[in-house]
Amino acid sequence: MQADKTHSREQRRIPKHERLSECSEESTGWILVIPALLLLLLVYAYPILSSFWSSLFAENLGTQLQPVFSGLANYQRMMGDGRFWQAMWNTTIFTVVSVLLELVLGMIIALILHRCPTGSASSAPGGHRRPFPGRNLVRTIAILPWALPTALIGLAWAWIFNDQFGVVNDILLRLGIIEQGINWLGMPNTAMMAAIAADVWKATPFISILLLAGLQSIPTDLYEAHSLDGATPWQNFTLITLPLLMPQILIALLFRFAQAFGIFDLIKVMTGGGPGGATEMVSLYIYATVMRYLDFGYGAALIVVTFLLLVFAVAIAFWGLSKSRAQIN
Amino acid sequence: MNLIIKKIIFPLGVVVLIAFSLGPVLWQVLTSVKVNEAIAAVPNVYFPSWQQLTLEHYVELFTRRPLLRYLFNSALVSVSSTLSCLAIGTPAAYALARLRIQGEQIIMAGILTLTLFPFVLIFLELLEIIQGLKLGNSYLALIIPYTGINLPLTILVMRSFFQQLPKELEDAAKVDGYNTWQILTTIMLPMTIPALVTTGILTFIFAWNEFIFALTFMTQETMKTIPVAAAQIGGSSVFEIPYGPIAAATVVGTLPLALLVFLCGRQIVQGLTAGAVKG
Amino acid sequence: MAKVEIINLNKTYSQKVVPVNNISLQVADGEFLTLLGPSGCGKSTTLRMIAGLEQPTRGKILIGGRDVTNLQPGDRNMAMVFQSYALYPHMKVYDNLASGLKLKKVPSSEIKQRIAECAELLGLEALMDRKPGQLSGGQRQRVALGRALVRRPDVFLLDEPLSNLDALLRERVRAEMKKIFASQQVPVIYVTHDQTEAMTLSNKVAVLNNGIVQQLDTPTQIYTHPANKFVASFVGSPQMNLLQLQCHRQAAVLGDFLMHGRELPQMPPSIILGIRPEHLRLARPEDPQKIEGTVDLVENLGMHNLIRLRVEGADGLTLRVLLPSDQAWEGERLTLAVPPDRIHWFDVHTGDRL
Amino acid sequence: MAKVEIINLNKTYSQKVVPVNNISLQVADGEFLTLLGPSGCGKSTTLRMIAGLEQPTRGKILIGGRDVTNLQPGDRNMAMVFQSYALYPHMKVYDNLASGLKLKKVPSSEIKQRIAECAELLGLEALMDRKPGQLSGGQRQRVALGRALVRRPDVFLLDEPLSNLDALLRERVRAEMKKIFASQQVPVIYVTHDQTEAMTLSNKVAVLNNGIVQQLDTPTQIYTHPANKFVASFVGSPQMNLLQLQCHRQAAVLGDFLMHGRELPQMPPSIILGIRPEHLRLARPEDPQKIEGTVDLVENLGMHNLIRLRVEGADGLTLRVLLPSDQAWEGERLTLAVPPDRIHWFDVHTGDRL
Amino acid sequence: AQQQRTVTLSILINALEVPVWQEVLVKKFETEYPDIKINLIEAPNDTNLQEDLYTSAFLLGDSPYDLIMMDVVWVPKFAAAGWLLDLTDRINASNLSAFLEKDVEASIYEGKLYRIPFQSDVGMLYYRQDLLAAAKLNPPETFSDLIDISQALQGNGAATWGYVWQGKQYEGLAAMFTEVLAGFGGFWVDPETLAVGLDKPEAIAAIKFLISTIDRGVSPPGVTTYAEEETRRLFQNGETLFLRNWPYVWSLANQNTSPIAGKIAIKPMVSAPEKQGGACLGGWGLGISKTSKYPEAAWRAIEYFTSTAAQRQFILKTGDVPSRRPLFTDPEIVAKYPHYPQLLEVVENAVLRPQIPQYAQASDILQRYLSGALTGRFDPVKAMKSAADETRRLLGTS
Ligand SMILES: Nc1ncnc2c1ncn2[C@@H]1O[C@H](COP(=O)(O)OP(=O)(O)OP(=O)(O)O)[C@@H](O)[C@H]1O
Ligand SMILES: Nc1ncnc2c1ncn2[C@@H]1O[C@H](COP(=O)(O)OP(=O)(O)OP(=O)(O)O)[C@@H](O)[C@H]1O
Ligand SMILES: [Mg+2]
Ligand SMILES: [Mg+2]
Repeated sequence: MQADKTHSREQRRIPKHERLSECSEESTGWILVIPALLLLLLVYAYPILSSFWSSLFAENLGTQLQPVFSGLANYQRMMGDGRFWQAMWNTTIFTVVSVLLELVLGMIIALILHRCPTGSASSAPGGHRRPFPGRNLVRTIAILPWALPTALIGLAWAWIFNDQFGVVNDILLRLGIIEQGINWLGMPNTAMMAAIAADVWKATPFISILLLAGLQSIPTDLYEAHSLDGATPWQNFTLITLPLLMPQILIALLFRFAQAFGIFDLIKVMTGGGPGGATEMVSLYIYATVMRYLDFGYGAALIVVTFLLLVFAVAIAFWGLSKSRAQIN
Repeated sequence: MNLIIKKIIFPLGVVVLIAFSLGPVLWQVLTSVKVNEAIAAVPNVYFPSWQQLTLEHYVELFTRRPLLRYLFNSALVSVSSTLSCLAIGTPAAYALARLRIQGEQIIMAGILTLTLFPFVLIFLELLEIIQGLKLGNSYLALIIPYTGINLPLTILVMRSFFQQLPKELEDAAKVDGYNTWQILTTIMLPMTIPALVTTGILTFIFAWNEFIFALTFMTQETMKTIPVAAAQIGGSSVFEIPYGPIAAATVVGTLPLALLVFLCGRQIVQGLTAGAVKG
Repeated sequence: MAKVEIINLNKTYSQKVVPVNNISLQVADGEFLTLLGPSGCGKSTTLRMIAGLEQPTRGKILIGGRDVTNLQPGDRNMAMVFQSYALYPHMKVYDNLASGLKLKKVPSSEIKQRIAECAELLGLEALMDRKPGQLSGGQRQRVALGRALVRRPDVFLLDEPLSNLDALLRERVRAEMKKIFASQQVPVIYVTHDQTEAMTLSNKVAVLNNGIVQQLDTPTQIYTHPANKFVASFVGSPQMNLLQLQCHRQAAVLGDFLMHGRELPQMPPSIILGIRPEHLRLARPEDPQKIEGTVDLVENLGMHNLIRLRVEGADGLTLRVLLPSDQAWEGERLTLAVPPDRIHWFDVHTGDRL
Repeated sequence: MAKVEIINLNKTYSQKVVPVNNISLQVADGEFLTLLGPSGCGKSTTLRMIAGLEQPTRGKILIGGRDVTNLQPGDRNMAMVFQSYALYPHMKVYDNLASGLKLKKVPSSEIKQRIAECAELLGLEALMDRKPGQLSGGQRQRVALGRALVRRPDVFLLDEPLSNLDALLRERVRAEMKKIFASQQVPVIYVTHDQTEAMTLSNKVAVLNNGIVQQLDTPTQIYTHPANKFVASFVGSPQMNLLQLQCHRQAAVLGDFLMHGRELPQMPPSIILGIRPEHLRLARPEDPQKIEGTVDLVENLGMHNLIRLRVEGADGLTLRVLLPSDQAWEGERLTLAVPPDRIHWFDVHTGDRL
Repeated sequence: AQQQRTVTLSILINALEVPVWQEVLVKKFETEYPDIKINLIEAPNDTNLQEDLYTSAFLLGDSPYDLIMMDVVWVPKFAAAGWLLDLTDRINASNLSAFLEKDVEASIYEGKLYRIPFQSDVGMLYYRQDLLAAAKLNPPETFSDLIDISQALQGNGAATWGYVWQGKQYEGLAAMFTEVLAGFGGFWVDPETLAVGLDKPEAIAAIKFLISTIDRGVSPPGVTTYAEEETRRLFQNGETLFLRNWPYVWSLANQNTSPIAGKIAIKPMVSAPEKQGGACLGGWGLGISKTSKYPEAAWRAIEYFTSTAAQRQFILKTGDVPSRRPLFTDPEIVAKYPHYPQLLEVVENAVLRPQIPQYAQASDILQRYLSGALTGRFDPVKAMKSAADETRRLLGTS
């Protein structure tokens, strides 16, 4: 790392005209990057900037949907908006708990899908390395939850957690764990638990398939060397797998974090934010503000604040990512 | 210890994993072939009798609506957006991973930031863009946003995999006379197939299942995608949630995805860089 | 205690690819066995099977009498240098060296000390804080070697650990390794392409070809009594002269000369004669057996010249001869002594030593 | 036409790590330059800069008079063998070999033919359909070498292309390479640790240490007239005897003996005397300059024995001597000739040849 | 007619009803008006999604829909946003008076008419006539009757549950609460004065009544998660005595596969003693998009679709509730749906949800606090106070 830095500094010191090859490399680089950047600008930048702009206006049914400049009034209003902060809190809880669960589960599943956590001596007696039978089928099954349409599966989960007809209660009753059906979606805490359960079920495959791809790219001879050194599977995992998988872990975390923070369909269908707003998420609230209350200025302010809070999280994530990058190479 | 893992924990893990993933899915499948009475019966019917089994939900699905058309629309939109996402995102990822670009840090920070933006919140503005470009009710109206929304994921994932490849391979290719584009396509990509397939699968699934955009940007009957069509399935009343037909639609809508994952899953393999470099 | 025995080991990838074919070997404590053989003959595969990284298709591996064929690599307590190094890319050199010791819960002060010793021996002191990606090829190989040497395993497996080092360093490391192995008194199995290494380091050499042991013997034996034509041609550089000749009575006919070697009970109609270039020398008057020829080609090997000699009357047959480099041999006509006790006979069909 | 010139090349990773420090070299068409030097001295880095894979911190590279310092590697038309092979893991051996040719739009029939030739030379025929992952270490190296040899580049850059091959194959490949390079008449820059290789293949040898050229000369010159103590000690195996001695008049004092070498204008108070083990031999009566001593250690190198001789009266000073292996030297008392014309003098402080 | 260009009118119709529309209304209309084509666009099932679809379409200016099929509660919002054409001058008072009074009232915003009622809908109380008769009990009139009867019959095992209602946090909760609130004599928002009545004693009584149904075991705890269908299912399974729901339940519950077919009756929602039981008005009507290019043709289509003849055909097919009063007693219809005269009584007593443009938000506020109070998250009194305050802040009257 140290050497790397000075290295690049050295590069910078080369006089302009001598950096021809670098320039052409750079221009190729730009050619490759620019289409993606343009599309990102089109799809993201305009909406985000327009939100920043609108947040300075009052634009709602009260103003006949005409923008009226209002300065920071929207932000002021937001400070006292208990519903927003409640939603923020709900979202945070939901995000943190479900993403952590998903990460742990996803990692375990990825390791299972990868077949052999130790990577070595995986050969069956009398033969070469052989994937266990039906491994592709298991992979498909493992990713299935992610493949089901959220809107529809939300309904299914609501039905599964139904207090009268739901499978969860039925099974718990049959097993004798509970004596009376639990009103899962009817109580604030259990509703949140149910929502998290559904999300964990649904989104874990996202993490596991990403990590699986990462696992597959770790050279096996590292595991071989390490297990020769006498490493247990757990040591293999912590000393080889984890560090080498860090980029993928961070990416998976980042995306799941973003997705969970923006959770919409599932909650909307499953609980509608209820009971009593206990599962209302930021995106639900913002969506309602914009689409149903037609309170555009205020909605924009909510978007902006949410966005800025998220960017704060990104800063941390990026820091971690760049660190992990230094670790490899 | 190792033997225990191999002989007990691992098979057990597989079984638990299958149960965990498949349980709710099987319940959906079961629901889709149960008659309505059995769906809402108390206690739950796990093993329906012959009288409680029916294919009517499927029949209804296929007879009442142009389901194949919806499937086609979904497939077209998903395939095109996935392909264009990979086509645009992978080169960018490569450039950001390996080519020296001034301001690379800023670009990366920007992409990471965009990643975090819940896309549900930008759909009104996107709608504005779509209308401005007069793309409403054309496949592009979905392909463009899906591509854009999936780009950050593609770029980040592919970039991380590119960074893990041995740099000497590119050096060898450069000396052989490959240009940057050829290095990317003939040397780097084949080695990152697992990552490529993985991102592809994730992108494809996203595009296949996306609901809000598809609902808003496509108003013509012939342009609707599967999830929107599923939302139009009615029960016997406005209030009734038609669990049976919806379950059937879920099954039908997910089957192509499962097939895709099954077929592509083979590509997620190990050791593509084995033997490349020493040291 | 930790004697390694390999019994009828076989590895089959496919019908055609059988890199290890029924190999049996024994390496006792303190013994140093070198596997020698052409590239692709199955040396690494054998080593990997001993380490437990590859499951044998058939056969058994015993360590100290205990059957370890189905034991996990980690339970065999071996140290191995991989031909491909297999350094941990995310760890610094120090941690690469320390990892095996940490896993064995060696106290950290001892780890430090052992690594310091080993680093000194291998000249790695200045590189401790680098990651493998920042090292030169030879430096990586030294780390790989160091990782094995710092351990105190029951068995050492070394797969070409010195191939990327310069002669000087190699010589020094070789000497140090010899000391280390002597002090630890464990079996060492060593793969190398460097015959000097094979000869100077080992107690025993196994020459492999096509996955089959051609000869298992002391280095001197292998050099002086190659078991067959393959071993004869493979061991020794420059290569032994191997000429297929007609026989006449108890001698082979080489051009205008009759070659007598060790007496055979029965001389076949034709035979392969082998003689090492270094055993041919300028004839002195008292030499019993001589040939004459003209110098065809001269190659300077530093200390010696390698000379191709067109033998008189032998119709294109040539002999390689090693002569001092202090003279220009180009185009000269020479008379050489062919010491009969240096001649090897091999069967034309089986290649076996006669 | 494609002469390679390197002018004041420098690569600086950090203040402390300067693997290439002001190197200047020239390699003309048909010339074969070997880079020799200890592990980590900057050989690979130099090669990589010539190939354009590494941007020099300072300095210029010219090919055929054209400044290519800022040219893309692909535009330099060089072929390179990487020390780490860098095979395309997803391509079969055949495609690995063909890739460079396909890019150059060589007609496919010619590609086939060239690859067939090259495969035959390297013994790769049976492996054409394998991927690199299914090859042994030496086979991989051969593919890496083949990939460069099938091209007809303007310059060949070879980074230890034979290190993992057995002696026999190496010898054959070396001979063939020599032919190929001779026929193509392009500059070849070659990195090796094998001194035989350096000596037999090259027209010129550059000995590097710490990123600095120590000597650039013909192999013979380097062997016979090492420019400084480093080169003297580095080139030649076994290593040259280098003894720091007191001077007396025009001679150096080695134990009970006075050593005369080449006359120096002025003898310093102390000096380093160098003599190669192979230049010491058993004294004959007519030899002008002799020493006596007892054999301390004998090492069998196959053809020769390397003997450590404790010189009479020299208080622990020893000399390494190479003597024929047909005799047991253990414990004997020997008288050796020290040919004055074989003695090298080096400055005690600078190490330079005097 | 050939020279005239045919115009095409687009209309968003719930996917479920598209076939009926096509068959009963559109075909005949198109033969009658050959120069007008009707393009039926299928809408998703979920009412909220339909509202969102309209919203995004309108926000972007050119609405792809000419005719707007509107739920009652959307009228003020759509009108305030300026998306609808004023229909006041197109229809005269006498023609208008044939429609249900409440339906018309709900179609007016700030004195202007924006929609013509197409079908009505109203909440009501279903009960198990057979069980009540067997126990020799009269249908309940007051809230306490409801609870007493329930407890009595639950006690003797005739029913598992007494009363089920929609308690999930969604629009249905607000609609249901409107009825209970009216039954206690309270109000939500007065559309004239914008006064908020949610923290008045009547409102507190209303919420406490609902909580008590759960606490006393009359309603299952799960009602706090139920929407219409869950409650209907529980009722139709034969386990429940009373159900608050919309008219659609009638035909489903009387299907021949239903265990309670022929065993049920309806009545207006119960009330506190001396108070009038309220029924929440739902229902759909047609308006014209302001950006429609063919307002005249659109008006002709509305006239046709809401005409007595067309409605009769439609109702006979679907069993929906008519928006024209005479149709409730129309012999043809009564022959098929004998309970319609009874239904009329309920409809006439309907109460409206607040006709304010910010209704959606006001409803969300109420839903949140109601749901919170019902699930024990908030104290009911405090919850209603907060709901009232927030509503006032929303309306700018605090
Ligand atoms: N990325 C890097 N950062 C810092 N130092 C480096 C880096 N890469 C190489 N070096 C150092 O540069 C020096 C020269 O490396 P180079 O690979 O040229 O050596 P070499 O002469 O080829 O050695 P070898 O014979 O071992 O292959 C080495 O000391 C090495 O440690
Ligand atoms: N995965 C594989 N599939 C098929 N053949 C293989 C595979 N791995 C190795 N081989 C073959 O097995 C043979 C033995 O390989 P091994 O690595 O043991 O050779 P080696 O003796 O170590 O050679 P080298 O000196 O070149 O390293 C080789 O011919 C190689 O091509
Ligand atoms: Mg090998
Ligand atoms: Mg090197």
